[in-house]
Amino acid sequence: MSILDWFSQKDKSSVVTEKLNIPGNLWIKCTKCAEVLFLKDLDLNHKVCPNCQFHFRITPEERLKYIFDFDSFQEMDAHLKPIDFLKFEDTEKYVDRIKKAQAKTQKNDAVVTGTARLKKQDVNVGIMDFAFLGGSMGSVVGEKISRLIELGVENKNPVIIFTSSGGARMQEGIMSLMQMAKTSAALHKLAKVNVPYISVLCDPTTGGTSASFAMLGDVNLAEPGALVSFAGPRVIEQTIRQKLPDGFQRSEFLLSHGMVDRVVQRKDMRETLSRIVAILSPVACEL
Amino acid sequence: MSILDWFSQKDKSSVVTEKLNIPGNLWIKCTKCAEVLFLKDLDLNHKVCPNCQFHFRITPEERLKYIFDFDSFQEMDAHLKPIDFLKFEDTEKYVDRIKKAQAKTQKNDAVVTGTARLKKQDVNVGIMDFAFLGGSMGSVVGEKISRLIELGVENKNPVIIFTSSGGARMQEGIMSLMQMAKTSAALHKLAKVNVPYISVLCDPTTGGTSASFAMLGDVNLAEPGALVSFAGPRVIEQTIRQKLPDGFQRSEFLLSHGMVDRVVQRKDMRETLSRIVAILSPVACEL
Amino acid sequence: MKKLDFEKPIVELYDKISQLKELSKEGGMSLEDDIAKIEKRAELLKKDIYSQLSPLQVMQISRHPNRPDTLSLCQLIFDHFMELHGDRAFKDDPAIVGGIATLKKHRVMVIGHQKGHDTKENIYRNFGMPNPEGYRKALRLMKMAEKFSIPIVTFIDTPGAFPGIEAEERGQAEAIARNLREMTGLTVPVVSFVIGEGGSGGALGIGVSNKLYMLEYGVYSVISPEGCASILFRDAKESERAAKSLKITAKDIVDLGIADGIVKEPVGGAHYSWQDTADAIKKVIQKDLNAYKKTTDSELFVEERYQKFRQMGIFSE
Amino acid sequence: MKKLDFEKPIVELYDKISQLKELSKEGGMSLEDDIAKIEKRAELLKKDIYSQLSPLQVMQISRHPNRPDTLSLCQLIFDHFMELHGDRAFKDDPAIVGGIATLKKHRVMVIGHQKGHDTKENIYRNFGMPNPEGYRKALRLMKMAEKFSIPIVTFIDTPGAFPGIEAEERGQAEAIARNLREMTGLTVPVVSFVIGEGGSGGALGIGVSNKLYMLEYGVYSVISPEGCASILFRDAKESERAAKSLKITAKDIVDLGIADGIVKEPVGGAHYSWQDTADAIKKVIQKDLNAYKKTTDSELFVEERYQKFRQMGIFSE
Ligand SMILES: [Zn+2]
Ligand SMILES: [Zn+2]
Repeated sequence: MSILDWFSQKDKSSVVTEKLNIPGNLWIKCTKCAEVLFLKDLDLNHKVCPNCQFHFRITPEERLKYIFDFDSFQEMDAHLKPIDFLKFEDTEKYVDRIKKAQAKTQKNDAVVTGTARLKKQDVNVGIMDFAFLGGSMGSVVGEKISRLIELGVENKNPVIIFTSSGGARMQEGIMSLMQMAKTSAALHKLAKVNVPYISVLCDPTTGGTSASFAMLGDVNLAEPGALVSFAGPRVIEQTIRQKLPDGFQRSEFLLSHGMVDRVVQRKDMRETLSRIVAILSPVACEL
Repeated sequence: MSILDWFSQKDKSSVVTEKLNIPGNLWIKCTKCAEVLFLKDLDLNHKVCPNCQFHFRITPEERLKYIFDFDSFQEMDAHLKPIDFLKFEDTEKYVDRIKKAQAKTQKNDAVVTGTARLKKQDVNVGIMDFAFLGGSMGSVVGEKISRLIELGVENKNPVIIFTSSGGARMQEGIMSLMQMAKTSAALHKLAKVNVPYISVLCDPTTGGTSASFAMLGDVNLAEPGALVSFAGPRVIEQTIRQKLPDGFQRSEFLLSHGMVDRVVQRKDMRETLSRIVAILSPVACEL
Repeated sequence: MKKLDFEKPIVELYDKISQLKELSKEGGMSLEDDIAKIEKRAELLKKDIYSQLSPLQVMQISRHPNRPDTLSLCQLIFDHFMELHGDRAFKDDPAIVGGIATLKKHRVMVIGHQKGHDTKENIYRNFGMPNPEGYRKALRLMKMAEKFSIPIVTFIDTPGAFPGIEAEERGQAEAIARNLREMTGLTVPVVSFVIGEGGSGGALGIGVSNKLYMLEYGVYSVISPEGCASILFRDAKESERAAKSLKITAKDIVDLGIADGIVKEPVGGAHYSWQDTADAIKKVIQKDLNAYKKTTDSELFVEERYQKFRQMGIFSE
Repeated sequence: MKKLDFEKPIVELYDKISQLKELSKEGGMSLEDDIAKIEKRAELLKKDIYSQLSPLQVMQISRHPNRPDTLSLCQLIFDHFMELHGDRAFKDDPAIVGGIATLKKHRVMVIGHQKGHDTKENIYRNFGMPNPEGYRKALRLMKMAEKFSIPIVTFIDTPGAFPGIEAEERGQAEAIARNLREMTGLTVPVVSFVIGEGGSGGALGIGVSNKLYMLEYGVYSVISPEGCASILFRDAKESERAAKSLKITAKDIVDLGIADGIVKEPVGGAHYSWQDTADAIKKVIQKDLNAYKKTTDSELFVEERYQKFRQMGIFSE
């Protein structure tokens, strides 16, 4: 139910940008305001439309670059790989879907985890990649997130996770559902040792991901305009048989409904995160 | 604000029964359905109208008789007396109001506390008396409730409090407000040692009493039709300038809004309470 | 009682038996031998049919309108049961129920999804699809159980958490997520039963347990086969295929190491005998609670639960 | 800026001074001596008036629309302040705000009622009258502070908790009661300031603290004088009398042992200088946090708070 959406959404409201037919692809059209943007300008502006502030989806690598201290990221568990243990087959074999996604993203699965520094503060970081099968959570994502959190239990450094996921990965069946419990269980261990956990909700975060570690931050931040929901808009529209209001299930909606602490522009994320870490971290802080 | 109501309400919607002009006052008219009832029958029916199930307000003594093991109640702190320390004067001096209430109820203040047995199980019991200045909570009520709860911390027996109160006693000014914090603080101590606390909401429980120990039961029970609120209906009507719907702020309303566990008929109270005590009590129970 | 498609041959046979019996009585003919033969055949057919149900057929049984519901099971299983209501913040959600119970010398906190058996009941119970306040009530009761060292039993039976506007507004995701985290840390044992439909996160929201049992014809799935089919095959009619791929039956769930065992149902399914179903569940509860009673360190319940979920996942390293 | 009735004689004098200064400039006349004299008289008058205000006049100052609000004080007092939002269950209540802050080497969690300064702001802030979700947000932030060992500062400034239908439906009483109980147990120090109006349970709901300070013209009362008068005298115009009886001024609250001290305001009230007011509060916060920093056993914060409230009450035994 929870995952029903991202799949069909991909075509409809995805932020995948429309590249203009100009040699070299140097120009791009904003998904939201249709302004034609110079790709290099967009890059310099953290992939945020200078005209309408639309936040384009970005890769884990870009996020690392924009937010954390230069070259401070040390990846871990990159070698973990998904297995098609159910021999799941729909119009395409799961094993083939994996291969394609790996080729496309140059990653083994939908999350990158490791340690980094944030204005000289040591942190544990996880960043989900929506480009890998819709950021769906299967065994590898669950395992890497859990290990990241357990590292926090051990090294006592704050855990920061950027979520972007359509939910559980149905090709791993019930096992993908259990990743919700597994990651949340890890967060219980982290909470018990009073290590801060900051969840940064990026577009989109839905289904089993939102209903587990994504919503459990001591502080929940969100990028502007991100879709954050349990049930996706399409499922709800089918249930109630009417169109949903504008802005429903977007970051600002969640803010007013008490679910997130702040909606943070991408350009302010580094400053905001480092300040929160400095105040919450049990490690002695130089303010 | 919270106490605004019971005062003016007394005349309007109070359950004080209209005694018919018959020698010996043996007959009484039900406040709700206007049925004429034989007083002795009413007594035998736990002061509940056999026709419409209206629960008449009753004295602490009656409550003890209906619910607890015969003659098992041992009162404590009966000697605590209120003082007019603010020399509070409105149309009548507080000191005179106290005297009148004491003469009327034969009690020093608005709550009776002590130990009792409930189907052979030892419990700590408090019962508020609305007849004493609207069951208002001043220093004596706050102190007696706190001592009762502290006794629970000590003897580990469950604490059961029957509330019936218009809120804080304004003739004791800010000191009456502080009784909310004091009694709630005692409940924090009780919770820390895992001793059960059962709150039984009786008509009416409003203002400072509802916003402190009354709402904090591990289990909250309510008598049918009891008014339970923070702000009284009259204040709310003044705020929104329209009549409130039928049943608003009554026990059944609180049940559907998740505030109480059960609405319990007076005749079932003994059985219900003893069963809850048996299951929750940390003391080994014979079931 | 509603008959499922695959039950029709059996039903026809039993109808014939009834007719024969009628005939035998009325006409004075002695048909006992024939009747006995056909009855035997019917039994065999029944066993045969139920031994090779497709996952989607199992799902139909799990959703049967006459399948026993949580509150009815509570009455049948426990010596006493008293429902407790409310989340203490917003509403009492009729789609999740809970209360305190006794079973011989055991005290128990029971929590479960609640479906109805007819349209009116189902509307009141929202077809067993909880809103956030349902999960919050469940958590309140679980914390109460923990406070007073009362073991917890949960009954899972929901198509999923309700996908509605207000549910989203009040934080459906938050409510489920919080339960997953907080259930992990409970210092009392939690024993769960999928008594019917285990629908995704809405099921798991009261299912982080030390022991999980599947009723024989219960199902547990990350997504409904219909939903899966409409996404992956762009055709809801492919749900038979989806149900197969998803591995949702009791046996699948046990084989994957998610559930600890299967509770046998009466032939034909739990709806043929609520009492037998309740008795079977009762036995398991008693066995587990007796065993857990010997545990003196309550942190072991937490650790057992943590380790159980920690190792769930299949990947290559 | 809105002038209160009793300020009028002072205002008139200052107006005259302005006129004289104007005259002195324009006409080339030397009126300095006269001006100085009148200025001196104005100062004396001001001190005189403000030294013998009636409780109801103090209350007027405490409610002055230009009185500094919580968020403005946060900006003026702390080196950095970052607001955090939401109760994680229903809504972000604009009538109670909170966030993390730093003050020199101290980390602080600040929570306070939030009023507006004009009609639009006041409507958005519901005139500083919280709904249950406001108290629940406050509690969430206090628990967060406790988790990370961050001292808590609260600013009290409310006419009371909102008396509305929805507030009742969502458990206004429950939300306040829970806060009273849970604040008792916080293992971090809590320092509270009544910066304006301390309205009954709605104020106390974030006021169970280790130290309580009254701003000089702040008030704290179990009921508004107007409400009290309309109940006891059946006449809201008797609020002057009610205000006197209720003992609501800073001095009364300290004399009764409820507050630990008074924070001086600029002559005329906090609205004459937000900065001076903020500085005065800041000093107290620093002093207390420095002192509390020496406490190594966090249970002492709980015990201190418990004992403080435990002994409140005057009765004969
Ligand atoms: Zn744009
Ligand atoms: Zn009647």
